[in-house]
Amino acid sequence: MKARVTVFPRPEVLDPQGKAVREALLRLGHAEVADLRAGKCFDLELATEDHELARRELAEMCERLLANPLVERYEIQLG
Amino acid sequence: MKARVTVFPRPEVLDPQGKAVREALLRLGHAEVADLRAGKCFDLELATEDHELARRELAEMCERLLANPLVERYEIQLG
Amino acid sequence: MKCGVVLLPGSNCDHDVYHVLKHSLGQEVVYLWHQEDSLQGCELVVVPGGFSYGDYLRAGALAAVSPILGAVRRHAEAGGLVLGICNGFQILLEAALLPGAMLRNQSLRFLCQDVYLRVERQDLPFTHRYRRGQVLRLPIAHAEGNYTAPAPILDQLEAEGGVVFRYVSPAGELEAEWNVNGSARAIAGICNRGGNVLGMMPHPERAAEELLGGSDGLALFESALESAHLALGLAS
Amino acid sequence: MTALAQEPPVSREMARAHGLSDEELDRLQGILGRLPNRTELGIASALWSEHCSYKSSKVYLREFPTNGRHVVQGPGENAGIVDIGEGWVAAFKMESHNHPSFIEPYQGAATGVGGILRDVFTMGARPIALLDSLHFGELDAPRMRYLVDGVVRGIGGYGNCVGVPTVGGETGFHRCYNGNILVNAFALGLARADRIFRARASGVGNPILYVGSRTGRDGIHGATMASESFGAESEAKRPTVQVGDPFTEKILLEACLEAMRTDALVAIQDMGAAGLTSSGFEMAGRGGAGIRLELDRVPLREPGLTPYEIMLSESQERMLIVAHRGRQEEIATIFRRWGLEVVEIGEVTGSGRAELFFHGERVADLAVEPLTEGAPMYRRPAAPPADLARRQGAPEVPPAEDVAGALERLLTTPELASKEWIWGQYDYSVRTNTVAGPGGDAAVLRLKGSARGLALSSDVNPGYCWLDPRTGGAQAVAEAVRNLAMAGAEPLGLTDCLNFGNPERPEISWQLAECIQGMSEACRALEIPVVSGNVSLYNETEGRSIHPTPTVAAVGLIPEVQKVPGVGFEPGCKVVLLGKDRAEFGGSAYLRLLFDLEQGLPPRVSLEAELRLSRLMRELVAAGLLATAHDLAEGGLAVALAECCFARGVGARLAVSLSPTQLFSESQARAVVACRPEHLERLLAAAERLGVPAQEAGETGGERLWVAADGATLDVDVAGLRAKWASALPLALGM
Ligand SMILES: Nc1ncnc2c1ncn2[C@@H]1O[C@H](COP(=O)(O)OP(=O)(O)O)[C@@H](O)[C@H]1O
Ligand SMILES: [Mg+2]
Repeated sequence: MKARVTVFPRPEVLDPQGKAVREALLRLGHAEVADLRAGKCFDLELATEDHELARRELAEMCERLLANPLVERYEIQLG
Repeated sequence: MKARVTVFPRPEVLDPQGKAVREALLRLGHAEVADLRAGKCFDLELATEDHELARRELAEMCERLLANPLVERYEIQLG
Repeated sequence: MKCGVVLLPGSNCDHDVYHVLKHSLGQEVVYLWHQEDSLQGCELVVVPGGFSYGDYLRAGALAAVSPILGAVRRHAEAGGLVLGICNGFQILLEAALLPGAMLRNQSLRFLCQDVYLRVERQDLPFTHRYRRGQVLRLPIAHAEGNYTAPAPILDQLEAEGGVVFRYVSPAGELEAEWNVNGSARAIAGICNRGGNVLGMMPHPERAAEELLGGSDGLALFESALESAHLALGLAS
Repeated sequence: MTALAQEPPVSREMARAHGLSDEELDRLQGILGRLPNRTELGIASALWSEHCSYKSSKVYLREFPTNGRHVVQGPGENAGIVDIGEGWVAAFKMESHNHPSFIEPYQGAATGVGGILRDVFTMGARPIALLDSLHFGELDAPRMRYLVDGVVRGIGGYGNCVGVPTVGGETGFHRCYNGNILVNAFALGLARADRIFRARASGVGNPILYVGSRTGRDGIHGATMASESFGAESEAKRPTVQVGDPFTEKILLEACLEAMRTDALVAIQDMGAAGLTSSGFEMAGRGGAGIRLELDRVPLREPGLTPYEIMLSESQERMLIVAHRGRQEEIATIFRRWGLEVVEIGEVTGSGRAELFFHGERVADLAVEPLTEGAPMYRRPAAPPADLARRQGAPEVPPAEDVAGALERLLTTPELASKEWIWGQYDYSVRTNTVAGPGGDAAVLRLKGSARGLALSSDVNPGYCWLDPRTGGAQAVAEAVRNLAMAGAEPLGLTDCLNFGNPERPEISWQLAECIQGMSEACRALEIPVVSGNVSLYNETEGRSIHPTPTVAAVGLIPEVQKVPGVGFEPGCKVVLLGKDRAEFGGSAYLRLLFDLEQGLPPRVSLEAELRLSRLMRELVAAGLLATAHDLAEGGLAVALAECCFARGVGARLAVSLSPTQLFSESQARAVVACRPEHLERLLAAAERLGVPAQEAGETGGERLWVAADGATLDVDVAGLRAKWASALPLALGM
């Protein structure tokens, strides 16, 4: 089964990278970019077809490794 | 309008980060992770409601800044 | 005294710490391999700088789940001395041995330069050879040294006296311009509640000889060694 | 279907698309006694490429003096080696990564650093220092700011991660690089004199091991690909730029050095340009042996690579090792412990041939020697450019009416501005050996456990080389040696990177020949042999060639590293000017940067004067007489004095008997030194004894640089000018 995990800085945390990217886009003339946050994502191939199991495992992976809960939030998409 | 851009290394390009993360997950006991690729993502807020325009603008942002088309592939999701 | 330098894949300041402890200070030093689960009886453990696991994911994140960190954690919990420098600091944060997290430098660039640090506590095993308020000149070399934590955690850290070093001007003043990586409250180094675990971004091991441009970092190692001796004396 | 049967037949068109001329294909056919198959054609074209075979430059490279009392290993191995005494040697080399960096600056520059590090550690030497020599176009040229940013990030990204300090380099800007930037990387490592490794396969039956990253389709020769028609489905197979992984490199480095401490290793070679092809053939060729490889055992990143692709892939962070038969497990254990893959992919044979198999099928069979030693060699027609006389015609030199203004304008050009924005992104202090990092003259490293040190400097002035390649070549060597001398170092050896245009054009071949002549003369006179180097030709876009750019990186030994003076003035010292000014402005920064004029003969290079200056400097440093030493280069005396003031924010009050314009003249073999007043007499006496013109010029101190010249006075506030100089580059870059 395929899964995608996305990890973003928490809204209250400074996102210097997102800010810099947005500024660069503005400089390139993309004035329509009102806001931008920069994050990470992971595409996984899981050796299981059990959605519930997959979701549980992925949540654990995120808590323990893929995200730093202190400053980041994660999202899990299956399929 | 909200949009999300995800950027991954092209399949034929080395993804040392994905490899290292997968190995750490295996060490943590997540044997079910058969494959993992690591990428970047951007959540944008665009000051337009025109889907076609947004898509065009985003594609240009990707080609020019958000991704390096030589080694990376991008994906655009709207809404 | 027996000192250990943790060796993770991608550590690159391991030799530098080894050199200071062994050749400048004449201590017994061993390397501690990342896959081992024992500190071989070391009293002072240093997690050195570098790019463990290539800094992939988040600096320090992958190292924090390696077997040796389990042993380091037990040592720390038992009151043993642990010093994390640069990437070592990032690892201690990721391992939750110290509170907080690192973001990329405000400039989003790798910074290699000297900085000025104010010693906020001199009553710690690592700092008792300094004076409180003393200004040190030490080098930094990092891309992710922008320390952060939610405000309540920062408040608690301050209240408990966990802030050990802050980035300041050469005159010892808190000024934004001298907080080069943008750290919250200009924090450059912190300790745990027991004061036995210290993490810091600047490199004391690179400032331990006048020939290399300064020796303000040497006293940090001397303090630690002396404390460990004292602790040993008390225990026996 | 077998691998061979799937290959399209070889034709002249296919050979040409591989960069082989019709004559070269005939030559290859003659060697084989038959038509090559496509895999063999690919291999031969890689081996006979300019990059691997040096076919257009070899005849000239023979001019270089390569022997000397310190030389342990001259050109021909992965890196040159010099003896630094006390049982230690230094291995070093420089290499270009120009083209990849122009396409993808971050990865191009990063993999350039990776490659040069591997060249050094394959010799058994632990890398301790990097230099980068960069030549960019005008910042307003298309993509140029992006290129500068990417290259600098790439060099830092790789070197910082591996943990080898980048301790110096040089950075130039000129429109001739608008379409073809230069990225030259130098690495130096240390080894015990009795633990040097070479890349010479030997011992019939010894196993050949593949270690490191897996093989992917990266960097497979673009020319080859152009010969095939691409369908939509082969889109994914397009050659990609090489992507570096410094983390794997660091591990590979540690594992290799550890494996080398066993005696189980016979030879080791990194897979650089042309990957498995060049590493396999070079190792066999140097050892006079043969090799047999089972290509289906090569670890792959993705399935489906053909033998052709496997042989030509330029995937990074890979090594080929010959082990003693029966001891390969010892080596494999070490690599596995470091988390690296090790596979036995073949063995050394006595056949003198490279025999390649794929699932049992023989896919290539080539005699090694005729393809390596016997590669084509050309002495291409050479002739000076038609406009040489005009180029060299004496320029009209506008007088400097406003000296302070001229100085400020010079110091705020990207060319002469502070390069701290660049080197501040490099870790220059890791490994705790850096006594003098970037920002001065030579970089200075201490040698742990010794009183001694090493000095490193990379130099070239492309403008001089364009006006007169012979003088320019000599000047590059002279300047590098002069920079070493400022640290009191004795020259041990040098490496070079010869960046030129298309050698099939007579004026380019002429430039190459002349530069090498000039460099060789200087090397002989200054007693510094060439121990390694690299040639990068075809640096041109749309028929416009770069200036000839023979980058030189020199290495010297400092007897007592404690005594090395800095470039910064300290208050209360006497300033002495060494050397003689001749009002030389051809190719000067003054004419080029202020008046957009590149004309005239470059400053004369007197190798005798350089030698005398070097001797004097070494004596003065050894005697501990100097507080400050800085040589004069681009921008002449005025710029050098400003730099001396900037380093510590200390001014000076001086008087010189020169015209104001002459403050910017670039006569060679000159330096500014400063000493405590009580040492002045000894300093002047030594200069007189060694035949170096010396002029006491005044004193250091205060907050202004004040220089009375004939008829005008330069008077500037050091801090104010320093701030402009320091911020000029990031400002110009918009960063
Ligand atoms: N790309 C670079 N990387 C590292 N250091 C650099 C780079 N460019 C310039 N520098 C440093 O800046 C200083 C001035 O460079 P340069 O003007 O070329 O010196 P010099 O004229 O003495 O050869 C030197 O210390 C040099 O090492
Ligand atoms: Mg110089």
